[in-house]
Amino acid sequence: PDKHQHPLNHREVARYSRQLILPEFGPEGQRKLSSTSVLIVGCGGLGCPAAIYLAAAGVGRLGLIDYDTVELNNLHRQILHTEGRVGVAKAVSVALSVKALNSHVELVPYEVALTSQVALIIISKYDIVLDCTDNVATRYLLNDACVLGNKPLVSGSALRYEGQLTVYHHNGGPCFRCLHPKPPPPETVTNCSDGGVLGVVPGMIGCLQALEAIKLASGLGTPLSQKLLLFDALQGTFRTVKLRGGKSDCEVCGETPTITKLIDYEQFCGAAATDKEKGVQLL
Amino acid sequence: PDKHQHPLNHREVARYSRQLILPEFGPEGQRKLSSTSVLIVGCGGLGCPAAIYLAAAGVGRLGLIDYDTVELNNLHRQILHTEGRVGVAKAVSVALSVKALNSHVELVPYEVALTSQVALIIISKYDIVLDCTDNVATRYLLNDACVLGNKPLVSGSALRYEGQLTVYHHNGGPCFRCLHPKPPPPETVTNCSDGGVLGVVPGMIGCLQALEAIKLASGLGTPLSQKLLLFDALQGTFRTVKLRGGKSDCEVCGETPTITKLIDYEQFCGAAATDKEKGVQLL
Amino acid sequence: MKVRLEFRGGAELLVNGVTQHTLDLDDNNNKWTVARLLTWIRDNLIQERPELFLQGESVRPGILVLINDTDWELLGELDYQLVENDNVLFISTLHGG
Amino acid sequence: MKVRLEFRGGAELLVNGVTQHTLDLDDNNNKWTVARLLTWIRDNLIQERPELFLQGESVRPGILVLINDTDWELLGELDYQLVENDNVLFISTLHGG
Ligand SMILES: [Zn+2]
Ligand SMILES: [Zn+2]
Repeated sequence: PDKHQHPLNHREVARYSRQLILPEFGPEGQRKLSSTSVLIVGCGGLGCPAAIYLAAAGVGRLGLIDYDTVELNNLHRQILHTEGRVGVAKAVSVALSVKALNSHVELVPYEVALTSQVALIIISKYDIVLDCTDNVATRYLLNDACVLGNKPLVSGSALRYEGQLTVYHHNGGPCFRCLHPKPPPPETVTNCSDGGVLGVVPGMIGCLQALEAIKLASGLGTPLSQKLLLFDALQGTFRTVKLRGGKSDCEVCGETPTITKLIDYEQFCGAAATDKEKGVQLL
Repeated sequence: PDKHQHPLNHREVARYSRQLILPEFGPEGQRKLSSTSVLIVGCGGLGCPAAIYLAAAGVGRLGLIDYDTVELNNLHRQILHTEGRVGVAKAVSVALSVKALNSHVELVPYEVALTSQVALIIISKYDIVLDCTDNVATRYLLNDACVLGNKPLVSGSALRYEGQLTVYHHNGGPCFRCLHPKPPPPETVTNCSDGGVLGVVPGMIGCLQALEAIKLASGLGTPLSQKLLLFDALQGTFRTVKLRGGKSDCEVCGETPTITKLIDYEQFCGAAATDKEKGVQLL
Repeated sequence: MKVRLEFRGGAELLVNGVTQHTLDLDDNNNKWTVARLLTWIRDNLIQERPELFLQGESVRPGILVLINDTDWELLGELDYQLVENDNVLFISTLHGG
Repeated sequence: MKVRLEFRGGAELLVNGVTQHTLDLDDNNNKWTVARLLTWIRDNLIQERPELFLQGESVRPGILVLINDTDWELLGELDYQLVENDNVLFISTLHGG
């Protein structure tokens, strides 16, 4: 049976009534959302708001990947964790908070690092992927995996007082590698541990990632493909810039790709796939 | 002793380390934030994200006003409530979630409707007020109370796929009444119960309200005074428009104010101070 | 003279749900003030209940008018004279939360 | 010829933390391509470690160049000829989360 066609049950009508009366969304949007699965990679500053708003809206299945455990210094921005869960796996902690809000979302916590060994298998089980990670190596890995697995990638990032957001590999738009064929020099990359971040900045960007995923799932509005949103918290300004389309000579999404399976991204980037330490020059 | 001067203790340094390393924020910003009290009026779609991000950042005291109890149809956007707390007072529910994240914030839940009788007394205890309400009468009441009590008012609103944000009564900027000397005809006002709202829209605006409060408290950046931010979720666009300054002939914040104490706002607006029903013509 | 109109925040419901309108106003004889534009909108774009857009000569309470993203109150309100490529935004103030 | 430069996302750290720069470029003799501008920036604005801005003739990996809010890749990259009032934004791609 086509999952899009099932009538909404009484509980769903009651719970989602404020969305169901939106003319462009309606029962059809709700059905589409409830038959969509979203993978959130990274259960930190971006992943927390993204997870809770997707679950609140009634997404069908939510995958939650994080190898890390909750630390006290996460709590200034990672709003689904609690003091009582310091030391608990972040994926589990997010799942607990999400479940308390909406027990009808299927939750799949993965307490693993996203590696080239597991990425394609996990991603194949989801319709939409959110990049809520915090390091360059994982961002290249996730990009290539989404291109190879043909999934749209909603990419958010935040540092200090700034945030960035775009949707990769969707509707003729570029992938991360189209924009950045070569990785940045490791010494130019700053993570939130080293550079700091105002907590509400990933809060904003994570909300926007949830929004873009809802738009992709329900067919509503215009996704942020081939556009990059820049957020400056100090000035309170937002700016959308126009990006190139997918490049025909892109090594992974181009016409004659040379990357046809996942590679060693820590080696490619010369930096570890973690935010724990300053990227180390491995090459 | 000047609360701004106390040295941060070990726990604070550990918890807020990712903010403390922000050059413009630093220990001074953290001290200012921890000696600031913020009143959140409305513990719904806007109040939830605003409360959790302010608490996460380490605001000193958080007042939480809501007369209402949690309903199942709130959970698609009011992310601090839970299925298990349906029927519980919203102010209490938000306080419980906030306390689990940061037990060092002083929380003051008020299970009352904001009325002309209590507004000035409550507001006088806070440095910054957030308008996270859902009806016109309370918005006029809160505006007038903030002008009379001389507090900046961070005003957010959301409906369907759109959100609006501005800071009233700050630094020469207008108050709500400068922009809207007369209330709208009741039949033109739609609330979230009638018009619906995509949950992540108040999510975004509530995050921005927390951000503006943090900026006001810490002196960081440029507050959104005399400017109005317009958010369109379907297009994914943000737009900031320039507003008039405070008007010298404003009835409440002008040079010769005629409103020198709070009035009957339900009568003034011809609409009830609730989102439960369509505004009723009382006049 | 080309002028762009936008209706947002619910004000678009007064004009059949269409948020953007491009007008080509004949300006051979008379200047186009915002006052004249409002009357034109009432007569040509508003489908029903024009009192929910205009009250007296001005827009009804609750609608803000922004000309090129600036509050019309800073530009002379009804007396502002439109020029080529002006953008006039009518936005209903939202109250939901 | 007036041109505005902006540095964001951390790229401003290469130019002393100043995010906005207004230049008045002498265009009597030669056209200003972006290639020429990059060299000018390296020689005049970058305080230290110019290799963190330029590598070879182009910007180093990780920095996007937007001319009037459009990806320079759509406009000819290094060969684009600047005109009066152009805005050139250099933005470091963020990776934190
Ligand atoms: Zn590509
Ligand atoms: Zn006023």
